[in-house]
Amino acid sequence: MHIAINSEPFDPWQVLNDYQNEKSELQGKYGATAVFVGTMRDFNEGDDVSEMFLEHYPGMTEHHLENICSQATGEHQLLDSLVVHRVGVIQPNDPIVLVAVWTAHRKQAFEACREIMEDLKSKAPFWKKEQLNDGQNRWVGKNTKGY
Amino acid sequence: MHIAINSEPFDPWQVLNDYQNEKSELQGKYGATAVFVGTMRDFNEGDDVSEMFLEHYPGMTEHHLENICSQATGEHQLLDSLVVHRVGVIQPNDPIVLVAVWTAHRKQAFEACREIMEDLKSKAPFWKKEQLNDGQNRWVGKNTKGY
Amino acid sequence: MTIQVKFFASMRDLMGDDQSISRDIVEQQGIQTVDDVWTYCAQGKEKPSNVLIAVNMDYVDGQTQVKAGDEVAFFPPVTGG
Amino acid sequence: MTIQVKFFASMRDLMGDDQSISRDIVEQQGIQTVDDVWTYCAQGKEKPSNVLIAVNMDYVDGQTQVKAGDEVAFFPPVTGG
Repeated sequence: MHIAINSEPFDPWQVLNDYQNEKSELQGKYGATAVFVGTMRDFNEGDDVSEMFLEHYPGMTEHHLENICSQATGEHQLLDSLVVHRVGVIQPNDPIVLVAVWTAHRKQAFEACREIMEDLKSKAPFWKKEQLNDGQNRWVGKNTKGY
Repeated sequence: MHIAINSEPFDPWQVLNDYQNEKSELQGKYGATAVFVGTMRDFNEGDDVSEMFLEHYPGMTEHHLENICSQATGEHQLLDSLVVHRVGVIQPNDPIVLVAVWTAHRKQAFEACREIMEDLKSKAPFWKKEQLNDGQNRWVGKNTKGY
Repeated sequence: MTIQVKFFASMRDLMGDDQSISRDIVEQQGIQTVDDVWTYCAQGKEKPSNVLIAVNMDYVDGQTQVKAGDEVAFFPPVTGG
Repeated sequence: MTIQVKFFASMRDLMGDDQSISRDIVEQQGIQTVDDVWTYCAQGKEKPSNVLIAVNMDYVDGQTQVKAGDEVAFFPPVTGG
């Protein structure tokens, strides 16, 4: 299980490649990997968005991401899990969040990946402020429903 | 939408990286990417498996994978989808299948990725023959349930 | 004109011809349906209840009519992914 | 001993102090609950109905008791991911 808060851009495929290569003890044991990547769009709620600022609560964010992954590990027999989340100034097309889980069977992987992502969306203390093309900026009020 | 049947090993993270980099028209438009990777384990149904042979029905396999992705594209407003599947002789820890979808919102991505995978498991003509450590080999009788 | 018949995986093993996955049968032998194709090829072997059938790469059932030029395939439940 | 109070995102903007996300308040001022902390800090501003509250980084409600050394945080609905 690994949790990371990144203030610099990250490449989710490179992160996954590096993480999996380090986990030699997993080799041959996992049959399923489910991954979600959230990426910044250049539009939201009908407006063009030029940039975003992502704030978090250092300490509490990591604490809750660890809780979320620990709970999913128990419920879905995860062999491993990984969450990476960007903070700071973010540009369109930048990856914002990566969630990955490794399991023996696909049912657990699909369900755990989605649950971790929904828990992150509803519980992990992150806040987005959008900079619009017209120069205005605004806090995003709430996340869209995931189910 | 891209479908590939590979008789050689592939690296799913490299494939995703290359595919996404080529799709400049998607940049800034997708907010969600859901990915599933199925990987060969070194055990199945209580036995150690040393190697696997994956047979397919050339033509019909591609035809059905295209149907499956087209249907998901319409139902879940996919911006893009990618399926790669290995055939031939496969070693433990080799990736067998990669399914990836790109959408504006996460709900569609999670649902489409899982549906494509379940449809692939139940409809796409592939068959696995396992070589056990004791020298025996056997056709896998049926896939496990995904829900 | 002929009908091309293919067997895959354990269905090919069942047919006892491990090397050939494809055989052509000539049309004029009273073969009207997919089940007739099975009967013609199977030399008395019963069709397994879980067999899957495709004509021209689409799934069909045993009562489906076949015609010259068709490709008929018999195979077990699929186990990909 | 003090209680450390933090405001995040739009809740910090609401408090009218854009630069500071943290302030310490001394204990001995009749502050017993999280709601008392809000009242002390908010200078008459009503607590928004959708505010989220954490004490020592765990979610709590406004009636939760606070003690010296606690870290109390107020923030709007989270919007990460």
